[in-house]
Amino acid sequence: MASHSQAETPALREQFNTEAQQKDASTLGMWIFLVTEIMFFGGLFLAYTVYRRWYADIFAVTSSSLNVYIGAANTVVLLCSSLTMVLAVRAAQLGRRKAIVIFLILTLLLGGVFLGVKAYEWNQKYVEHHIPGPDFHFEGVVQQGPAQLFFSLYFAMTGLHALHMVIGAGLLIWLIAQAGRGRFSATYMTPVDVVGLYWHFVDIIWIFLFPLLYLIDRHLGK
Amino acid sequence: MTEHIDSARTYILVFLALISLTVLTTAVAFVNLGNFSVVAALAIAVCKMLLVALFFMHVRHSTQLTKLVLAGAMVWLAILILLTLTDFATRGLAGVPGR
Amino acid sequence: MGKLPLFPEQASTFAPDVDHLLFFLLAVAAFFTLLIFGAIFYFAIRYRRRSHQELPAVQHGAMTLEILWTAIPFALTMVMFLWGASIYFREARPPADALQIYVVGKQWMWKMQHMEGKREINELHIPLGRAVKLTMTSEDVVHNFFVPAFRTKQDVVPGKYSTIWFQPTKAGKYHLFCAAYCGTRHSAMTGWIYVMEPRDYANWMRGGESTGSLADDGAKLFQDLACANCHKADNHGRCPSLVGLFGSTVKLTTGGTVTADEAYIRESILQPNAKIVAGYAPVMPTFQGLVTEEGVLQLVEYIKSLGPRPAVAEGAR
Amino acid sequence: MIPAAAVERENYLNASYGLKSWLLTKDHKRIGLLYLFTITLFFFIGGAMATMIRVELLTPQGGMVSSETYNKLFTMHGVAMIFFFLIPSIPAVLGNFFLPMMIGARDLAFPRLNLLSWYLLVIGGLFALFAMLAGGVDTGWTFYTPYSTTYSNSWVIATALGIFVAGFSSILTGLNFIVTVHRMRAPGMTWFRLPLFVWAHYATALIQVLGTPVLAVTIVLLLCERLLHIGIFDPALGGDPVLFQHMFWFYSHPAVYIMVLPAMGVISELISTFSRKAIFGYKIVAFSSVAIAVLGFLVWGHHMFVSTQSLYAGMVFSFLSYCVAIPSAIKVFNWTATLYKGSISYATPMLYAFGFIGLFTIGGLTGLFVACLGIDVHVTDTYFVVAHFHYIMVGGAIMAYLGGLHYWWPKMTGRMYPETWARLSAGIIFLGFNLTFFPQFILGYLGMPRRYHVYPPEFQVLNVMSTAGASVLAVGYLMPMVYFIWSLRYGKVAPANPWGATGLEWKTASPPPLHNFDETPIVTHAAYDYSTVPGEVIDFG
Repeated sequence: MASHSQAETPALREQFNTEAQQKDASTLGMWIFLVTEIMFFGGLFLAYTVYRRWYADIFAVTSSSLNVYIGAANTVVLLCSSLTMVLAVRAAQLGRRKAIVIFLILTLLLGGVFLGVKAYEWNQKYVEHHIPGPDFHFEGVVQQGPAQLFFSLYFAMTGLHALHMVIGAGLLIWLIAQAGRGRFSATYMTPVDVVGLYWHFVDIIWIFLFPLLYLIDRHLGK
Repeated sequence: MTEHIDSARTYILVFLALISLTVLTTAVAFVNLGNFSVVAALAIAVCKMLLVALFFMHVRHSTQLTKLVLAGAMVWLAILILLTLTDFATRGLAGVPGR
Repeated sequence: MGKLPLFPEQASTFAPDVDHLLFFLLAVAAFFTLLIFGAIFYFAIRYRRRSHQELPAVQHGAMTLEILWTAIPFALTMVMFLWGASIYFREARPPADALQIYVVGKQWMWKMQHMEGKREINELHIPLGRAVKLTMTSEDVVHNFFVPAFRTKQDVVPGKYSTIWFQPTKAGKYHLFCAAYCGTRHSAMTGWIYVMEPRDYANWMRGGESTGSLADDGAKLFQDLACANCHKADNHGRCPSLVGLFGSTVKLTTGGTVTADEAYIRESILQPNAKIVAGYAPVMPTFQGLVTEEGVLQLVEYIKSLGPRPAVAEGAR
Repeated sequence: MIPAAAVERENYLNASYGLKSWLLTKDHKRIGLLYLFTITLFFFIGGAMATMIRVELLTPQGGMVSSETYNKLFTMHGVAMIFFFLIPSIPAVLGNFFLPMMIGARDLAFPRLNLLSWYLLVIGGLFALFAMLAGGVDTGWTFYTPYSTTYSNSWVIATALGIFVAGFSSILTGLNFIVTVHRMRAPGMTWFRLPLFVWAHYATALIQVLGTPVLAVTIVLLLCERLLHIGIFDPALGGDPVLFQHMFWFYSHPAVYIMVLPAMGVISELISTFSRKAIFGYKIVAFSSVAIAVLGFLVWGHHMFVSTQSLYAGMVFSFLSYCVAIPSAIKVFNWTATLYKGSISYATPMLYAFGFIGLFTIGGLTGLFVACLGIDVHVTDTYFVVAHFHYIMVGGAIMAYLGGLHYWWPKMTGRMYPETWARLSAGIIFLGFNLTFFPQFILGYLGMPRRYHVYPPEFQVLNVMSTAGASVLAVGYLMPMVYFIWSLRYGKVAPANPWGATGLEWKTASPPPLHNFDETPIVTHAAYDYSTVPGEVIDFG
């Protein structure tokens, strides 16, 4: 490994001795960044836990107003995008430059579909007056306050998740441009790998948001 | 560096497992399990998380350090939520408002 | 200017206890401060550098010492913890026979309501030697009821009740401070606690214009808001009877139960459908915005007056 | 800026010139200096506000400024000092500069990220400065709801955004340090050969990475509530303001350790160098840093003993708070034991180290008082708490920061500072500090609440004493500012290792070359092995 000289590998930055060291550092850096993301969403999960314990009945009713089928379908869309992402990473590992681009574009498209569906759902909330604020009104619950708390959490959680998706989409566009120029190979694919980690993480957050927001005591309603 | 490359088949199997679990969690939500509903939903979500992390994020082949970092994050998340709950879960036990 | 007080007055049963604990901690702190300062001075002089090339012998540490200076401080801190916790526990739990007074904090004043109907602003008159329990809430932001001479304080939080109690041991006039930052005139949200000899207190209570007891005010409000239309004394109204409610255990439609304390009654007035009594429909409208926090406290007191306090619930405290 | 005599040899200061070479630098040493300028600015802004607060408190009626202004002063004093001075102080200046050098690396793992961190601090700082100039913010640095969300008519949003952005600066610095310590150590630099400064910064970085995101999300929710009526903490909706306090203190208590752990790292270096002895119980001191970082996360509820948090939670948090006191005590004992049979020099950095141990001991021991449930109920929200945390954060962190700055000044600039003046200022600061803050313990126990603009007249004498001390303290803080600048031009040229210290940073020239070392060092000794270095070369008389 030490035989790599800096001239042979232009991608090696000057503070590192070897490419392995550089790749290890980047990957570790991304993992630690994901730790900070876990704690960031952790605050939201905490607020959710506290209020769901307090207002279990109201949360069940308000949760039932979300369309579970759209939510489930969107989960599937996001899982598909994770699959295409991991296949893009695999293509990079194997040095298949064209496949990288194709899978990345698919991932981006699926991410776009997810965001589109999300936008549709939010618009529904607007139409139904389920957006917290002076115009908020939720039929069938007398305690409007806690109902608003649920939707506050809903918008905070899905909103921040969507923001992460948008950032992820930006990263994907950048990756696609780079991959299109053939920058990645079996020996240098760290950016693909690292963005992959991020994308999967955002997927994991949704994996928790879906049951927590959409699936509270569904049996009551139907 | 020896990179471990999983087969596309593995990924597709994992993906199918994830889809099945999504269907399962949705279906289970319509069954009245009482307080167990939350447990079931979270257990399935944790399974899905593990699948994504172990396979898609390659934690299976990662260094001990990466695993340690992840475990640490989980512990800290638990600290945040559980220690806060020492307050919220024991309020009112003293029988005095505000204590 | 000119006065230099060094120690606060002791005017409640808590004060000497807290001060004794303080003296214990001061002794421990003084011991360790002198130990560390002494050692540093001694070593710094005794082992001062005499030549630039000096090379002291290498020491790698000593496990016995490390264990010693871990274990001893830990043991001392555990004494502090237990001693402190026992005082905290007492401060948190008012005695059953405590004199009940209601307090509402708002930017930037304290409003006190006595059971007998006396109201005060930024002043509180209480009898010497009698345990006093304050049930407090805030109309806006977080405040804090702090009486240094009593060595106790408690936050006053909007949206819920909090409790503080003390038993004055010395007649006099004591500072009341708001200790939780609450906005522009935070430092003006102060007042006085007057601890009076019981006879003086009784005279004070009789004097001035008294508008009837707090429960009476609550009863009037109860009529004005037309609560009695549904909450009838017998159980034949559309809503549950409130007689003997306070302190009892209420069965809910969800199958759970709740103890009817101040917080429950307050919630039931402001958010009636949060907890529905088993056998009744959720028909009561909310009174949020129609009743002030003071009004709610009057209603609570009225409802309390409707029935005897069950001895069991009090004994449990 | 560039000392004339050092020009012949190429170093990081003369490798390139011009504003651009600084604003676009990826060199950790230059970024360290950028931080130095930035946080010094905020220190003097925060200091100016502290001065006004102390002058205002000379009289009990509060005549100088209005209550509104007074509230804005203490809020912005706290915000500037905590988020824009103390949190970045030692890690972002000294850590940035020396952590890579101490482990024998050419730079941090992510130099561009490092520069981004500085820009984030500057952007955050500009938000905060804008808020100050536009009219200020009056919520207290704690931003308690519902005051901050609903009732305050001041620049909460700009300030909170500034803190949010600066938080990411802190997160990215921590991330960079963790990866650097794991992946960039020189050959032979094993974990137990790391200087304790590095251990302390590693522990600090853990807190920055694990705690700061929770502050970030708390601020997001605060902003949502203030701007969009998404009311997570709003009691009118059935929310609980106490939940905000939990989330705020989950970060903000560990944040105290972000300030004081690096300070402890600096002190370990100073004590060792100026007694020419390895730190007594190296491993225990190293592990105690990590223990403080971990246990520090379990104690936040002790800020909330009277908040209407549950009685039982109060007990749990009090117990855990006593547990975190132990590793701090262990450190103090080990430092003191290091002095035993040492060769103790009275150079300025060592005077600061003595001062640190003294003030930190008092700060730490009074921590036992506020962790104690029975006493805290009386003293919380009073000047007792103000005095306690100033002993830790000013007496501790700033003493160590100044000690470290003196210690490494020759390395950073290639010049020596004037020793006599420096010793004098160290003495003045120690004296002024105690005069300022010791009376506040008494004030606090007497019951004077904090954040009071007007106060009962019987507290005046102690307040006047405190203000008198503050004026001494201000002189003490201004002196280094003057003679440090003076030394850049007139100071003696510094040798590579003026103190006879052992760290790798002293094995290279002063100021260091662009890539720190002419060749990657190979480490063969434990830290603090003084048999391998020549003695002190500067005679201080």
